[in-house]
Amino acid sequence: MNLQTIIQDGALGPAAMWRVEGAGALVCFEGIVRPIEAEQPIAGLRYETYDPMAERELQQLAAQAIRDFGLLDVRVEHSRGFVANGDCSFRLRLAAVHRQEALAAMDWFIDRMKRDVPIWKRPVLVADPSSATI
Amino acid sequence: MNLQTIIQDGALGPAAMWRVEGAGALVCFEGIVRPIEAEQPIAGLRYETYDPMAERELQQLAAQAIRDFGLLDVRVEHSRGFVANGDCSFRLRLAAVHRQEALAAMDWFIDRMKRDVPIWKRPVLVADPSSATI
Amino acid sequence: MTAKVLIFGPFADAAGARTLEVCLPETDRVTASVVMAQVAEQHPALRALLRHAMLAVNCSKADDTTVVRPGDELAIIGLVSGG
Amino acid sequence: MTAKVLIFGPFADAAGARTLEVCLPETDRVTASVVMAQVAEQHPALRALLRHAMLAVNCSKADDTTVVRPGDELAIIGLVSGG
Repeated sequence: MNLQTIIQDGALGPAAMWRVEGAGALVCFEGIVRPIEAEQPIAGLRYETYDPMAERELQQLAAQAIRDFGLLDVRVEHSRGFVANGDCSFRLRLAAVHRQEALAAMDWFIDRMKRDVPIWKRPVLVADPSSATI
Repeated sequence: MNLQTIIQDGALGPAAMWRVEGAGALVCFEGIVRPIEAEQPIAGLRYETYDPMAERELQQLAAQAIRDFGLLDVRVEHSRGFVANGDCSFRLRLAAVHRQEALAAMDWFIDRMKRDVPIWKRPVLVADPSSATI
Repeated sequence: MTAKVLIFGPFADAAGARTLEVCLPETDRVTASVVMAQVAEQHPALRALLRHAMLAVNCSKADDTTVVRPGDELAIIGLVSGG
Repeated sequence: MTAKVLIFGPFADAAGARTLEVCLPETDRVTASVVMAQVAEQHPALRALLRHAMLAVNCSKADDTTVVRPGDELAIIGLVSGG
Protein backbone atom coordinates (compact mmCIF):
# COMPACT_ATOMS: atom_id res chain seq x y z
CA MET A 1 0.00 0.00 0.00
CA ASN A 2 1.37 3.44 -0.92
CA LEU A 3 1.36 5.72 2.05
CA GLN A 4 3.85 7.78 3.98
CA THR A 5 3.45 9.67 7.24
CA ILE A 6 6.03 12.02 8.70
CA ILE A 7 6.04 13.98 11.95
CA GLN A 8 8.90 16.46 11.93
CA ASP A 9 10.25 19.31 14.05
CA GLY A 10 9.17 22.80 13.07
CA ALA A 11 7.44 24.16 9.97
CA LEU A 12 7.11 22.01 6.86
CA GLY A 13 9.19 23.00 3.87
CA PRO A 14 7.85 23.21 0.32
CA ALA A 15 6.18 20.07 -1.00
CA ALA A 16 8.43 17.70 -2.90
CA MET A 17 7.52 16.81 -6.50
CA TRP A 18 5.05 13.97 -6.58
CA ARG A 19 4.10 11.72 -9.47
CA VAL A 20 1.78 8.78 -8.96
CA GLU A 21 1.35 6.17 -11.69
CA GLY A 22 -2.19 6.14 -13.05
CA ALA A 23 -3.41 9.11 -11.00
CA GLY A 24 -5.79 11.59 -12.63
CA ALA A 25 -6.12 13.84 -9.58
CA LEU A 26 -3.57 15.00 -7.04
CA VAL A 27 -5.00 17.03 -4.20
CA CYS A 28 -2.86 18.77 -1.63
CA PHE A 29 -4.10 20.42 1.54
CA GLU A 30 -1.83 22.66 3.58
CA GLY A 31 -2.76 23.90 7.01
CA ILE A 32 -1.14 27.26 7.67
CA VAL A 33 -0.77 28.82 11.13
CA ARG A 34 -2.90 31.95 11.19
CA PRO A 35 -1.78 35.16 12.89
CA ILE A 36 -4.89 35.29 15.11
CA GLU A 37 -6.09 32.62 17.55
CA ALA A 38 -9.16 33.19 19.72
CA GLU A 39 -9.07 36.87 18.71
CA GLN A 40 -5.51 37.39 19.96
CA PRO A 41 -2.48 37.99 17.77
CA ILE A 42 -0.09 35.07 18.05
CA ALA A 43 3.53 34.49 17.09
CA GLY A 44 2.70 30.92 16.19
CA LEU A 45 1.56 27.58 17.52
CA ARG A 46 3.47 24.99 19.46
CA TYR A 47 2.48 21.42 18.64
CA GLU A 48 2.88 18.65 21.13
CA THR A 49 2.67 15.12 19.75
CA TYR A 50 2.43 11.76 21.46
CA ASP A 51 4.81 10.46 18.89
CA PRO A 52 4.60 6.73 18.56
CA MET A 53 0.83 6.84 18.80
CA ALA A 54 0.35 9.88 16.56
CA GLU A 55 2.43 8.23 13.86
CA ARG A 56 0.51 5.01 14.24
CA GLU A 57 -2.89 6.70 14.09
CA LEU A 58 -1.86 8.68 10.99
CA GLN A 59 -0.75 5.45 9.34
CA GLN A 60 -4.05 3.78 10.17
CA LEU A 61 -6.06 6.74 8.86
CA ALA A 62 -4.04 6.78 5.65
CA ALA A 63 -4.54 3.05 5.16
CA GLN A 64 -8.25 3.37 5.78
CA ALA A 65 -8.53 6.31 3.36
CA ILE A 66 -6.85 4.23 0.66
CA ARG A 67 -9.20 1.31 1.29
CA ASP A 68 -12.47 3.19 1.77
CA PHE A 69 -12.03 5.83 -0.95
CA GLY A 70 -10.00 3.78 -3.40
CA LEU A 71 -7.04 6.15 -3.35
CA LEU A 72 -3.74 5.39 -5.05
CA ASP A 73 -1.42 7.08 -2.57
CA VAL A 74 -1.50 9.16 0.61
CA ARG A 75 1.24 11.40 2.03
CA VAL A 76 0.87 13.08 5.42
CA GLU A 77 3.27 15.49 7.07
CA HIS A 78 2.71 17.16 10.45
CA SER A 79 4.84 19.49 12.50
CA ARG A 80 5.95 19.01 16.05
CA GLY A 81 7.11 21.97 18.20
CA PHE A 82 6.93 25.62 17.23
CA VAL A 83 5.54 26.81 13.88
CA ALA A 84 5.42 30.55 13.25
CA ASN A 85 2.31 32.14 11.83
CA GLY A 86 2.27 32.05 8.03
CA ASP A 87 4.13 28.74 8.02
CA CYS A 88 2.79 25.32 7.16
CA SER A 89 2.23 22.82 9.99
CA PHE A 90 0.27 20.14 8.16
CA ARG A 91 0.23 18.80 4.63
CA LEU A 92 -1.99 16.06 3.26
CA ARG A 93 -1.60 14.84 -0.29
CA LEU A 94 -3.94 12.37 -1.91
CA ALA A 95 -3.69 10.73 -5.29
CA ALA A 96 -6.72 9.19 -6.98
CA VAL A 97 -7.92 8.17 -10.39
CA HIS A 98 -10.70 10.79 -10.27
CA ARG A 99 -11.13 13.97 -8.29
CA GLN A 100 -14.37 13.02 -6.49
CA GLU A 101 -12.80 10.37 -4.27
CA ALA A 102 -9.79 12.55 -3.55
CA LEU A 103 -11.89 15.52 -2.41
CA ALA A 104 -14.21 13.34 -0.33
CA ALA A 105 -11.26 11.61 1.32
CA MET A 106 -9.60 14.96 2.08
CA ASP A 107 -12.51 16.17 4.17
CA TRP A 108 -12.90 12.81 5.91
CA PHE A 109 -9.21 12.51 6.73
CA ILE A 110 -8.90 15.94 8.33
CA ASP A 111 -12.02 15.43 10.46
CA ARG A 112 -10.74 12.08 11.66
CA MET A 113 -7.26 13.38 12.28
CA LYS A 114 -8.53 16.12 14.56
CA ARG A 115 -10.53 13.53 16.48
CA ASP A 116 -8.14 10.58 16.60
CA VAL A 117 -4.54 11.67 16.34
CA PRO A 118 -2.89 12.70 19.63
CA ILE A 119 -1.48 16.07 18.63
CA TRP A 120 -2.15 19.16 20.73
CA LYS A 121 -1.57 22.77 19.83
CA ARG A 122 -0.92 25.72 22.07
CA PRO A 123 -0.89 29.35 20.94
CA VAL A 124 2.33 31.26 21.49
CA LEU A 125 1.26 34.82 22.10
CA VAL A 126 3.20 37.66 20.54
CA ALA A 127 3.53 39.36 23.91
CA ASP A 128 4.15 36.24 25.94
CA PRO A 129 6.98 33.99 24.85
CA SER A 130 6.71 32.05 28.12
CA SER A 131 3.59 30.34 26.83
CA ALA A 132 5.88 28.55 24.44
CA THR A 133 6.80 25.96 27.03
CA ILE A 134 4.98 24.22 29.81
CA MET B 1 -9.60 40.91 -5.69
CA ASN B 2 -6.78 38.35 -5.61
CA LEU B 3 -7.02 36.01 -8.53
CA GLN B 4 -4.88 34.90 -11.41
CA THR B 5 -5.71 32.75 -14.41
CA ILE B 6 -3.20 31.44 -16.91
CA ILE B 7 -3.65 29.40 -20.07
CA GLN B 8 -0.29 28.20 -21.32
CA ASP B 9 1.16 25.93 -23.99
CA GLY B 10 1.94 22.37 -22.95
CA ALA B 11 2.16 20.70 -19.56
CA LEU B 12 2.22 22.80 -16.40
CA GLY B 13 5.49 22.92 -14.49
CA PRO B 14 5.76 22.50 -10.73
CA ALA B 15 3.65 24.85 -8.64
CA ALA B 16 5.36 28.04 -7.52
CA MET B 17 5.60 28.80 -3.80
CA TRP B 18 2.47 30.49 -2.58
CA ARG B 19 1.89 32.43 0.62
CA VAL B 20 -1.39 34.21 1.25
CA GLU B 21 -1.72 36.66 4.14
CA GLY B 22 -4.22 35.43 6.74
CA ALA B 23 -4.89 32.07 5.06
CA GLY B 24 -5.33 29.00 7.26
CA ALA B 25 -5.91 26.58 4.40
CA LEU B 26 -4.27 26.27 1.00
CA VAL B 27 -5.76 23.63 -1.24
CA CYS B 28 -4.25 22.64 -4.55
CA PHE B 29 -5.87 20.42 -7.13
CA GLU B 30 -3.86 19.06 -10.05
CA GLY B 31 -5.47 17.29 -12.98
CA ILE B 32 -3.05 14.76 -14.45
CA VAL B 33 -3.44 13.21 -17.90
CA ARG B 34 -4.07 9.51 -17.39
CA PRO B 35 -2.55 6.84 -19.61
CA ILE B 36 -5.93 5.34 -20.51
CA GLU B 37 -8.88 7.15 -22.12
CA ALA B 38 -12.07 5.28 -23.03
CA GLU B 39 -10.21 2.02 -22.40
CA GLN B 40 -7.48 2.80 -24.92
CA PRO B 41 -3.87 3.58 -24.08
CA ILE B 42 -3.07 7.17 -25.02
CA ALA B 43 0.12 9.15 -25.45
CA GLY B 44 -1.61 12.19 -24.03
CA LEU B 45 -4.34 14.73 -24.58
CA ARG B 46 -4.44 17.69 -26.89
CA TYR B 47 -6.34 20.66 -25.48
CA GLU B 48 -8.01 23.17 -27.71
CA THR B 49 -9.00 26.45 -26.09
CA TYR B 50 -11.14 29.32 -27.33
CA ASP B 51 -8.66 31.63 -25.76
CA PRO B 52 -10.14 35.02 -25.07
CA MET B 53 -13.38 33.46 -23.90
CA ALA B 54 -11.76 30.64 -21.87
CA GLU B 55 -9.61 33.17 -20.03
CA ARG B 56 -12.59 35.37 -19.42
CA GLU B 57 -14.76 32.54 -18.13
CA LEU B 58 -11.99 31.36 -15.81
CA GLN B 59 -11.66 34.89 -14.45
CA GLN B 60 -15.38 35.10 -13.85
CA LEU B 61 -15.47 31.71 -12.11
CA ALA B 62 -12.54 32.69 -9.91
CA ALA B 63 -14.20 35.98 -8.97
CA GLN B 64 -17.46 34.22 -8.18
CA ALA B 65 -15.66 31.59 -6.07
CA ILE B 66 -14.01 34.34 -4.04
CA ARG B 67 -17.34 36.09 -3.52
CA ASP B 68 -19.57 33.08 -2.88
CA PHE B 69 -17.18 31.03 -0.73
CA GLY B 70 -15.33 33.88 0.93
CA LEU B 71 -11.94 32.82 -0.42
CA LEU B 72 -8.81 34.91 -0.03
CA ASP B 73 -7.13 34.05 -3.32
CA VAL B 74 -7.59 31.86 -6.39
CA ARG B 75 -4.96 30.71 -8.91
CA VAL B 76 -5.91 28.77 -12.02
CA GLU B 77 -3.58 27.33 -14.64
CA HIS B 78 -4.70 25.32 -17.68
CA SER B 79 -2.77 23.81 -20.55
CA ARG B 80 -3.35 24.41 -24.22
CA GLY B 81 -2.04 21.96 -26.87
CA PHE B 82 -0.44 18.60 -26.17
CA VAL B 83 0.09 17.25 -22.66
CA ALA B 84 1.66 13.78 -22.32
CA ASN B 85 0.16 11.26 -19.95
CA GLY B 86 1.52 11.62 -16.41
CA ASP B 87 1.83 15.38 -16.86
CA CYS B 88 -0.29 18.09 -15.30
CA SER B 89 -2.77 19.96 -17.50
CA PHE B 90 -4.76 21.82 -14.87
CA ARG B 91 -3.97 23.32 -11.49
CA LEU B 92 -6.39 25.10 -9.19
CA ARG B 93 -5.18 26.66 -5.96
CA LEU B 94 -7.49 28.15 -3.38
CA ALA B 95 -6.64 30.04 -0.23
CA ALA B 96 -9.15 30.42 2.58
CA VAL B 97 -9.28 31.18 6.26
CA HIS B 98 -10.69 27.70 6.98
CA ARG B 99 -10.58 24.45 5.08
CA GLN B 100 -14.34 23.95 4.70
CA GLU B 101 -14.86 26.82 2.27
CA ALA B 102 -11.76 25.89 0.30
CA LEU B 103 -12.83 22.27 -0.19
CA ALA B 104 -16.40 23.24 -1.06
CA ALA B 105 -15.18 25.82 -3.57
CA MET B 106 -12.80 23.31 -5.15
CA ASP B 107 -15.58 20.93 -6.08
CA TRP B 108 -17.84 23.74 -7.28
CA PHE B 109 -15.14 25.36 -9.41
CA ILE B 110 -14.17 22.19 -11.26
CA ASP B 111 -17.80 21.32 -12.02
CA ARG B 112 -18.45 24.79 -13.34
CA MET B 113 -15.24 24.86 -15.33
CA LYS B 114 -16.15 21.69 -17.17
CA ARG B 115 -19.53 23.16 -17.99
CA ASP B 116 -18.67 26.77 -18.77
CA VAL B 117 -15.12 27.16 -19.96
CA PRO B 118 -14.57 26.57 -23.69
CA ILE B 119 -11.72 24.07 -23.56
CA TRP B 120 -11.89 20.81 -25.49
CA LYS B 121 -9.70 17.78 -25.16
CA ARG B 122 -8.86 15.13 -27.70
CA PRO B 123 -7.03 11.89 -26.94
CA VAL B 124 -3.79 11.32 -28.80
CA LEU B 125 -3.54 7.58 -29.23
CA VAL B 126 -0.23 5.82 -28.75
CA ALA B 127 -0.56 4.11 -32.12
CA ASP B 128 -1.97 7.07 -34.01
CA PRO B 129 -0.02 10.30 -33.85
CA SER B 130 -2.19 11.71 -36.65
CA SER B 131 -5.03 12.21 -34.19
CA ALA B 132 -2.91 14.92 -32.66
CA THR B 133 -4.10 17.46 -35.23
CA ILE B 134 -7.34 18.11 -36.98
CA MET C 1 -25.34 39.28 -44.33
CA THR C 2 -22.77 36.50 -44.16
CA ALA C 3 -21.26 35.80 -40.77
CA LYS C 4 -18.20 33.83 -39.73
CA VAL C 5 -18.68 31.44 -36.81
CA LEU C 6 -15.70 29.95 -34.95
CA ILE C 7 -15.94 26.26 -34.10
CA PHE C 8 -13.75 23.98 -32.01
CA GLY C 9 -13.23 20.41 -30.88
CA PRO C 10 -15.88 17.97 -32.06
CA PHE C 11 -17.66 20.74 -34.01
CA ALA C 12 -14.52 21.40 -36.03
CA ASP C 13 -14.06 17.66 -36.56
CA ALA C 14 -17.62 17.22 -37.82
CA ALA C 15 -17.41 20.23 -40.15
CA GLY C 16 -13.84 19.56 -41.30
CA ALA C 17 -13.09 23.25 -40.70
CA ARG C 18 -12.43 25.71 -37.90
CA THR C 19 -14.71 28.42 -39.23
CA LEU C 20 -18.20 28.28 -40.69
CA GLU C 21 -19.71 30.73 -43.14
CA VAL C 22 -23.38 31.32 -42.41
CA CYS C 23 -25.83 33.39 -44.45
CA LEU C 24 -28.14 35.33 -42.18
CA PRO C 25 -31.49 36.94 -43.09
CA GLU C 26 -31.34 40.62 -44.03
CA THR C 27 -33.42 41.89 -41.14
CA ASP C 28 -32.38 44.54 -38.63
CA ARG C 29 -32.70 42.15 -35.71
CA VAL C 30 -30.77 38.89 -35.96
CA THR C 31 -30.73 36.97 -32.69
CA ALA C 32 -28.49 34.18 -31.43
CA SER C 33 -31.30 31.67 -31.92
CA VAL C 34 -31.60 32.72 -35.59
CA VAL C 35 -27.87 32.20 -36.03
CA MET C 36 -27.98 28.74 -34.45
CA ALA C 37 -30.97 27.75 -36.58
CA GLN C 38 -29.16 28.89 -39.72
CA VAL C 39 -26.01 26.99 -38.76
CA ALA C 40 -28.07 23.80 -38.37
CA GLU C 41 -29.87 24.49 -41.67
CA GLN C 42 -26.72 25.21 -43.67
CA HIS C 43 -24.38 22.67 -42.00
CA PRO C 44 -26.29 19.42 -41.61
CA ALA C 45 -23.18 17.55 -40.40
CA LEU C 46 -23.31 19.58 -37.19
CA ARG C 47 -26.97 19.06 -36.37
CA ALA C 48 -26.55 16.28 -33.79
CA LEU C 49 -23.82 18.18 -31.94
CA LEU C 50 -25.73 21.46 -31.98
CA ARG C 51 -28.34 20.04 -29.63
CA HIS C 52 -25.75 20.41 -26.85
CA ALA C 53 -24.30 23.71 -27.96
CA MET C 54 -24.83 27.43 -27.63
CA LEU C 55 -23.63 30.58 -29.30
CA ALA C 56 -21.07 32.89 -27.77
CA VAL C 57 -21.16 36.51 -28.93
CA ASN C 58 -18.00 38.49 -28.33
CA CYS C 59 -16.81 35.85 -25.85
CA SER C 60 -19.99 35.91 -23.78
CA LYS C 61 -22.64 33.24 -23.71
CA ALA C 62 -25.67 34.40 -25.60
CA ASP C 63 -29.26 33.62 -24.77
CA ASP C 64 -31.88 33.16 -27.49
CA THR C 65 -32.72 36.83 -27.64
CA THR C 66 -29.17 38.21 -27.75
CA VAL C 67 -28.91 40.43 -30.83
CA VAL C 68 -26.05 39.76 -33.23
CA ARG C 69 -24.53 42.70 -35.10
CA PRO C 70 -22.10 42.83 -38.03
CA GLY C 71 -18.55 42.55 -36.75
CA ASP C 72 -19.47 40.56 -33.62
CA GLU C 73 -17.22 37.59 -32.91
CA LEU C 74 -19.41 34.48 -33.02
CA ALA C 75 -18.40 31.03 -31.72
CA ILE C 76 -20.16 27.77 -31.01
CA ILE C 77 -19.55 26.50 -27.52
CA GLY C 78 -20.44 23.04 -26.25
CA LEU C 79 -22.74 22.97 -23.26
CA VAL C 80 -20.26 20.58 -21.72
CA SER C 81 -16.85 21.22 -23.16
CA GLY C 82 -15.33 18.60 -20.88
CA GLY C 83 -12.05 20.30 -20.05
CA MET D 1 0.72 -1.53 41.72
CA THR D 2 1.75 2.00 40.82
CA ALA D 3 1.46 2.96 37.17
CA LYS D 4 2.89 5.87 35.21
CA VAL D 5 0.48 7.65 32.88
CA LEU D 6 1.72 10.02 30.17
CA ILE D 7 -0.20 13.26 29.78
CA PHE D 8 -0.03 16.05 27.21
CA GLY D 9 -1.38 19.44 26.25
CA PRO D 10 -4.11 20.75 28.55
CA PHE D 11 -3.81 17.67 30.79
CA ALA D 12 -0.15 18.42 31.42
CA ASP D 13 -0.98 22.09 32.03
CA ALA D 14 -3.68 21.24 34.56
CA ALA D 15 -1.48 18.72 36.39
CA GLY D 16 1.70 20.79 36.16
CA ALA D 17 3.52 17.65 35.03
CA ARG D 18 3.97 15.41 32.01
CA THR D 19 3.59 12.14 33.87
CA LEU D 20 1.14 11.05 36.55
CA GLU D 21 1.73 8.41 39.18
CA VAL D 22 -1.41 6.41 39.86
CA CYS D 23 -1.90 3.72 42.49
CA LEU D 24 -3.98 0.86 41.13
CA PRO D 25 -5.82 -1.82 43.10
CA GLU D 26 -3.94 -5.09 43.61
CA THR D 27 -6.31 -7.29 41.62
CA ASP D 28 -5.37 -9.53 38.72
CA ARG D 29 -7.68 -7.66 36.32
CA VAL D 30 -7.20 -3.91 36.09
CA THR D 31 -9.14 -2.37 33.21
CA ALA D 32 -8.78 0.96 31.44
CA SER D 33 -11.93 2.23 33.16
CA VAL D 34 -10.37 1.43 36.55
CA VAL D 35 -7.25 3.38 35.59
CA MET D 36 -9.27 6.38 34.46
CA ALA D 37 -11.38 6.32 37.65
CA GLN D 38 -8.22 6.21 39.76
CA VAL D 39 -6.66 9.10 37.82
CA ALA D 40 -9.75 11.21 38.52
CA GLU D 41 -9.75 10.14 42.18
CA GLN D 42 -6.07 10.85 42.78
CA HIS D 43 -5.71 13.95 40.56
CA PRO D 44 -8.72 16.18 41.18
CA ALA D 45 -7.27 18.99 39.03
CA LEU D 46 -7.82 16.82 35.95
CA ARG D 47 -11.41 15.82 36.61
CA ALA D 48 -13.09 18.35 34.32
CA LEU D 49 -10.76 17.51 31.44
CA LEU D 50 -11.10 13.76 31.94
CA ARG D 51 -14.72 13.87 30.85
CA HIS D 52 -13.46 14.33 27.30
CA ALA D 53 -10.55 11.93 27.48
CA MET D 54 -9.71 8.28 27.09
CA LEU D 55 -6.87 5.96 27.92
CA ALA D 56 -4.40 4.70 25.35
CA VAL D 57 -2.65 1.43 26.17
CA ASN D 58 0.54 0.76 24.25
CA CYS D 59 -0.41 3.46 21.72
CA SER D 60 -3.86 2.02 21.02
CA LYS D 61 -7.14 3.47 22.17
CA ALA D 62 -8.52 1.38 24.98
CA ASP D 63 -12.16 0.67 25.62
CA ASP D 64 -13.51 0.31 29.16
CA THR D 65 -12.77 -3.40 29.30
CA THR D 66 -9.21 -3.29 27.96
CA VAL D 67 -6.98 -5.00 30.52
CA VAL D 68 -3.91 -3.10 31.70
CA ARG D 69 -0.80 -5.09 32.64
CA PRO D 70 2.40 -4.04 34.40
CA GLY D 71 4.80 -2.54 31.88
CA ASP D 72 2.08 -1.30 29.52
CA GLU D 73 2.58 2.26 28.25
CA LEU D 74 -0.40 4.29 29.43
CA ALA D 75 -1.36 7.73 28.16
CA ILE D 76 -4.36 10.01 28.41
CA ILE D 77 -5.66 11.15 25.06
CA GLY D 78 -8.21 13.91 24.47
CA LEU D 79 -11.32 12.85 22.61
CA VAL D 80 -10.72 15.88 20.43
CA SER D 81 -7.06 16.71 20.42
CA GLY D 82 -7.65 19.52 17.90
CA GLY D 83 -4.54 19.16 15.77
